[in-house]
Amino acid sequence: MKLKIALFGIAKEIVGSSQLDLTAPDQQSVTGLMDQLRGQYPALGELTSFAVAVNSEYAAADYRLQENDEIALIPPVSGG
Amino acid sequence: MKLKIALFGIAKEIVGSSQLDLTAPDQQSVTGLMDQLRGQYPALGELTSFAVAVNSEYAAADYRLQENDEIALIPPVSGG
Amino acid sequence: MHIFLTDQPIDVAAVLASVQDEGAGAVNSFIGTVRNQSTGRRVVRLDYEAYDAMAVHQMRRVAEQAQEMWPMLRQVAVTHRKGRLDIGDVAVVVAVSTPHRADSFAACQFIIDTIKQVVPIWKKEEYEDGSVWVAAHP
Amino acid sequence: MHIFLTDQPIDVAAVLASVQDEGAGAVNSFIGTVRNQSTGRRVVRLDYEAYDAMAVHQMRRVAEQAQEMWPMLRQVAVTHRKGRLDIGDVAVVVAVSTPHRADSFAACQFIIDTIKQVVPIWKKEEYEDGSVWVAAHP
Repeated sequence: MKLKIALFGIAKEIVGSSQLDLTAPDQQSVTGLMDQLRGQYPALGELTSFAVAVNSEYAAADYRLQENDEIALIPPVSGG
Repeated sequence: MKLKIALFGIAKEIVGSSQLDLTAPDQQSVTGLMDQLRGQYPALGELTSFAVAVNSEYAAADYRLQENDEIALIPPVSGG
Repeated sequence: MHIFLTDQPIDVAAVLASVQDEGAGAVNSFIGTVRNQSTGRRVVRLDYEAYDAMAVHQMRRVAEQAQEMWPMLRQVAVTHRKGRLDIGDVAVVVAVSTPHRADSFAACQFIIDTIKQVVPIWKKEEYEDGSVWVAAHP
Repeated sequence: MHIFLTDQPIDVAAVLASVQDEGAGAVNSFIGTVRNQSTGRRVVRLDYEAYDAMAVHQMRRVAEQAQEMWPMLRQVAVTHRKGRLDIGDVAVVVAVSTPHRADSFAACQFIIDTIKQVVPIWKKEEYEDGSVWVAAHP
């Protein structure tokens, strides 16, 4: 399936774009997606942490992604 | 010696004046003054607490009062 | 240190502005306002009486004590109102600035808690059918 | 509940006014401002980037969580700035009102602490000789 992933902050700088189009296995898990991303962009693995958000909520590691999910990569937040 | 005691809040209401002129033994202690006041105005003894201030500081029980001290009776405070 | 006792309405924004500091990333403030009820009784207004000179002196002492306990404190402001206040009026504002936020909460809370214990200000609550000097009797 | 994300300067007085409540005697507020230094380096300005929809959603969730934890909470306001900020600019304001003061401190501190953990906003500190995404690297 095809996924669109929104990127912010340092993740946007690492990838060089505010959106990443990615082909992933059907029913890819959040963990699987994170492995895929780290494989493609090793610099993501050097961050303090990163999370995946689906439809404005932090997604559990075993959540199975769907093609119409609004997916975002969340590098370490630093608001406030 | 002669003491002038400033009164506030409910103490002012109990005494019926914002200042009390009192004759006290020389070197009267703060505790002694408080006993004197409670004797003269029993309603002061019914308050949750009261304190004596000398020159804008809370006075210790054994402090010996002097005629030129700025003395005030401090009923339970409730600012804020 | 900005310590005031006033019988005029408190300009909260001005108090907050007075603790702004380029080295301080955190400002915590506490605002005490007049509630419309107290221990179940409807309050119509309040009268605050103060022993002016001692009240200002004691507020200053509390602020100094906070600066000893939190040496990183940048600015402290305390403004207390006196006189007649209506429901919703601001009775007291405490504001502090610190480099980091946890200190700002702790110092501000210490200051307002201690002010309520030591500053000679007395509040009389006026109800529809009487009035009471708060905390005077057990 | 008053939750905003804005690229305009925050009107602190308006945020405080939005939590005023005649049944609440206590207002606690936290204001986060841009410091002129960070871990010893001189900061010249900041850029805040936000994932807008999720940021607002998460700020709202934090406020709701606070209302569950402190059922006496009357009003909650959170306004976060984004975009370019200069030294001294207000980045975030949290304000809460409660009947009694201890709850106002606890709820306000919970909200700002949790916001800093979960809200998708990223801060890039600009120095004279470079820039860093705060907290990105160990």
